[in-house]
Amino acid sequence: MDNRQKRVLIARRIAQELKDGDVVNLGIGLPTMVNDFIPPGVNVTLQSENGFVGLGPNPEPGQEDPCLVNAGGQPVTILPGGAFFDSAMSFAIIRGGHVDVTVLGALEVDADGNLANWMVPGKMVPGMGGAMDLVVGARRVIVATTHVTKQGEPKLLKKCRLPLTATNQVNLVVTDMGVFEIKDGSVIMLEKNPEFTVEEIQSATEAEIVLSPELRDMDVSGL
Amino acid sequence: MDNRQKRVLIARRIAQELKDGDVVNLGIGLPTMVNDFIPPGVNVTLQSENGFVGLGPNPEPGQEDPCLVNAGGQPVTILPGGAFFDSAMSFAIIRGGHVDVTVLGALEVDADGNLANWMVPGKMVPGMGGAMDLVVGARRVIVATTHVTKQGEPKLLKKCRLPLTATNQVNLVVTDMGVFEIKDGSVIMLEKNPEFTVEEIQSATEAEIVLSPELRDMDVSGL
Amino acid sequence: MPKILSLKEVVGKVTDGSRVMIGGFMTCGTPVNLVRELVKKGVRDLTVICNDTGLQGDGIGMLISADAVKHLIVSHIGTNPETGRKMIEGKIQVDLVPQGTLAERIRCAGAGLGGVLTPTGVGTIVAEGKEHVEVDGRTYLLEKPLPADFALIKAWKADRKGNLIYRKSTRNFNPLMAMAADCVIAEVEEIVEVGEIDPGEVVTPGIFIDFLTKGAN
Amino acid sequence: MPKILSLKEVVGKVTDGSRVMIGGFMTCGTPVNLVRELVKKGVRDLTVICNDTGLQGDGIGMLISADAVKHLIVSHIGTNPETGRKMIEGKIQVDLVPQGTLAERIRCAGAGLGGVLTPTGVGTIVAEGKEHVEVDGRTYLLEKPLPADFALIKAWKADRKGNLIYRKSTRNFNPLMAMAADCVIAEVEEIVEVGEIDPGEVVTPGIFIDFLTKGAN
Repeated sequence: MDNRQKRVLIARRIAQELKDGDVVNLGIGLPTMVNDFIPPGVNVTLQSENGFVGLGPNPEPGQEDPCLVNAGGQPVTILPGGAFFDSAMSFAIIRGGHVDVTVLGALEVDADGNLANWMVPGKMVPGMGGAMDLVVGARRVIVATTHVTKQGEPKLLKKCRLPLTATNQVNLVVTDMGVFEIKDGSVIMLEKNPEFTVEEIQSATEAEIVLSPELRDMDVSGL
Repeated sequence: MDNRQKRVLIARRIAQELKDGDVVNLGIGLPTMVNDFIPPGVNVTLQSENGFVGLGPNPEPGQEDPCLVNAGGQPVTILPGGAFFDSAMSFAIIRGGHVDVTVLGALEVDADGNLANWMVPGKMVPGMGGAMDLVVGARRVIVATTHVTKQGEPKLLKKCRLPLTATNQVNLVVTDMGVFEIKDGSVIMLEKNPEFTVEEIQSATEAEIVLSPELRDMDVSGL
Repeated sequence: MPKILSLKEVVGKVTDGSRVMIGGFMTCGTPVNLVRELVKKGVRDLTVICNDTGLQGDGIGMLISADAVKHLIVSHIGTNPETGRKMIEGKIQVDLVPQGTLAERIRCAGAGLGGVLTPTGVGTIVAEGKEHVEVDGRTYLLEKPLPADFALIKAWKADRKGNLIYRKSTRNFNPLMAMAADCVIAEVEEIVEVGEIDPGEVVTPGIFIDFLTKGAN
Repeated sequence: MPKILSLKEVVGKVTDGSRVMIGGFMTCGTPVNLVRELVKKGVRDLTVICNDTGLQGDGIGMLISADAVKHLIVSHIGTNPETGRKMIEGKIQVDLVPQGTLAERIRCAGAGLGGVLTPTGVGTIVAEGKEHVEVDGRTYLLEKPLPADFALIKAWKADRKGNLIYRKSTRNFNPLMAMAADCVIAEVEEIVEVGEIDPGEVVTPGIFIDFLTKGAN
């Protein structure tokens, strides 16, 4: 599976988690791709933490409006029925539990649902932006990440080593190897990529994987 | 001086305290009358704590709009250049020091600038409404009150006995007997009603009155 | 998307003993049709969070007259003498909260905050039993969130996504309460199609609204 | 009523060493003409409170490139590598604040609150040295007000009373900063007569604004 296929696999699988009517915040990068795979009949409202709900598709080339950008600063559109607001309202929505699902990337995530995704001391200190509020505030936190780093190191750990974004907040981790529920200190594999054995997945994972009694295969068709 | 004349004297004198550009909140009753005496050339913006700035004159009979009322629930108007907002913004304005002057009535006020104007235990418990926020938040607190109660009891005390609205916040007290600055625990008479002697005023006042070196007469003409 | 129900249907959601926020300031911006319907339903033992209890028999005063309220969290009751009488008779427990503090406590509940520090009430009976916190040499009271089971709010127009705009001074507590309750019911004068309210004009985003119902002004 | 001044005149108010809030999110809603003029003036040693430092040489990035900033209070610097470099070199002190906390701290300063309790940052390095307060069994951080000497904000239209409306997603921190500084300077694209902005449409009431200046979009 190439990198593009891995990303599609992850984004497409996460899209299945969204329910009709959900208010959803998608992080920059891979999480943003989730929007391309939302099943027909499922209408979600996308929140953009810089100040609106009703995030729409990307603008046609030449139609970009510098006064309408997403949380990554990229020109976007707003759908009819959307609403603009200021940053205090935006984070009231986020922290107040009015976002049903947030999807974010990870540098590390662990069996206690801790997440580290905002800095590598001495290397990369971009700042947390809205990530800490999103992870604490959203009702459901889904991590979208490749299973291992570019160097092949596990990202799903016993205990995060990098500075945390938040503690005990992650509910689900979706990678190119499987779908993992984080619950009461356990990493429960709900689905596995059929291209890998359980042993292969465990060896790419520092945390101990518990198999769900209903463990099934991820849909890897048509990537 | 009859009751109407006393009220005009007080309201007219307080109006002299307002400066061009001030944001002002006037309490219900006597304080509201201040608006009728603002000198020409002095433009103030009136704030209504139920949710707007730019309070205008009373509507013509028949022109009342039930969706536009003041803090007493009475139909009012809004001037061009006014703005509506919710209660959180209204009290952010009040508590945040964005109101330059508030004018309120008093049951009791004392030499430490304490004010009691919201309840008489066992008799009258209307609630504080916005008064506590106004007295704490406005940059300048002016009390508008008759000098004594209907029973002839002093209202300007050594120490308030009724439950307080706020502590150490009153800057100026204007009554039908004089104008009193409250400063560092002293009640300094800046102006006196020429119809009374200093002794008569002191005998109607429980707090000890200090005479300002610039003590002058209140203007009691044309009431 | 909020469900659109009749006044009667939507009031059916509110059960005896619920904690209910109701918008408005002296009946201006109060969802009077919802309140009237609540009274008709004969609901009992409500805890009501609101700025004031309107006038005797009008606005939230209708609930007071109907003996539907056991506990009031409110900034002012002076305009409805019946509330004061029932308080003195011990029929209604009344907690008085400064108006700005009431607004912030409701906002905290909606905004996921654990409380705010306010200078309002320091040195008064409002401060009794509350934590005092000093910040940069000034003393503040810690005031805690005030959530509710239901918010009954009143707006002018809604689109079908629940985005709300308000008439003039009717906003007051309505936009704050819209964020702070598990179930938010908005009484509106008009329901328009999606797209008819510009995203820049919206005061209350529709994501907060569970039910819409129409009530005449 | 705010005074209407040229960009150059109004920027003359801002002195070396000032604490300045600047609106915008990744240059969207940043008063770029005011920022450019500040750089021209050669102002030094600013403490800047803002969401991010824009792009290298663009938006607030212009102040970073000009070495005008000694202290940054900010939620994100990742889009401007120059800020990161200058931080590592010790030329700029950077305090990172979660975006929602930054918004609330600015709001506290404008709203006369001594702080808020937020769950954001508990258990992270953001919590270090901060007071932890438990409310109803949940742990919160006490986050304190963040005031400033100046706020430089950007809006679409102002009327002559300073009432502001914003374009699309340019609001972000601007309405909050408008409340939180001793001197508030608004860069707007258009100044219209009093009465041309309806009181119900106003996002930032004019009472907060000290100076208006025109800057092209």
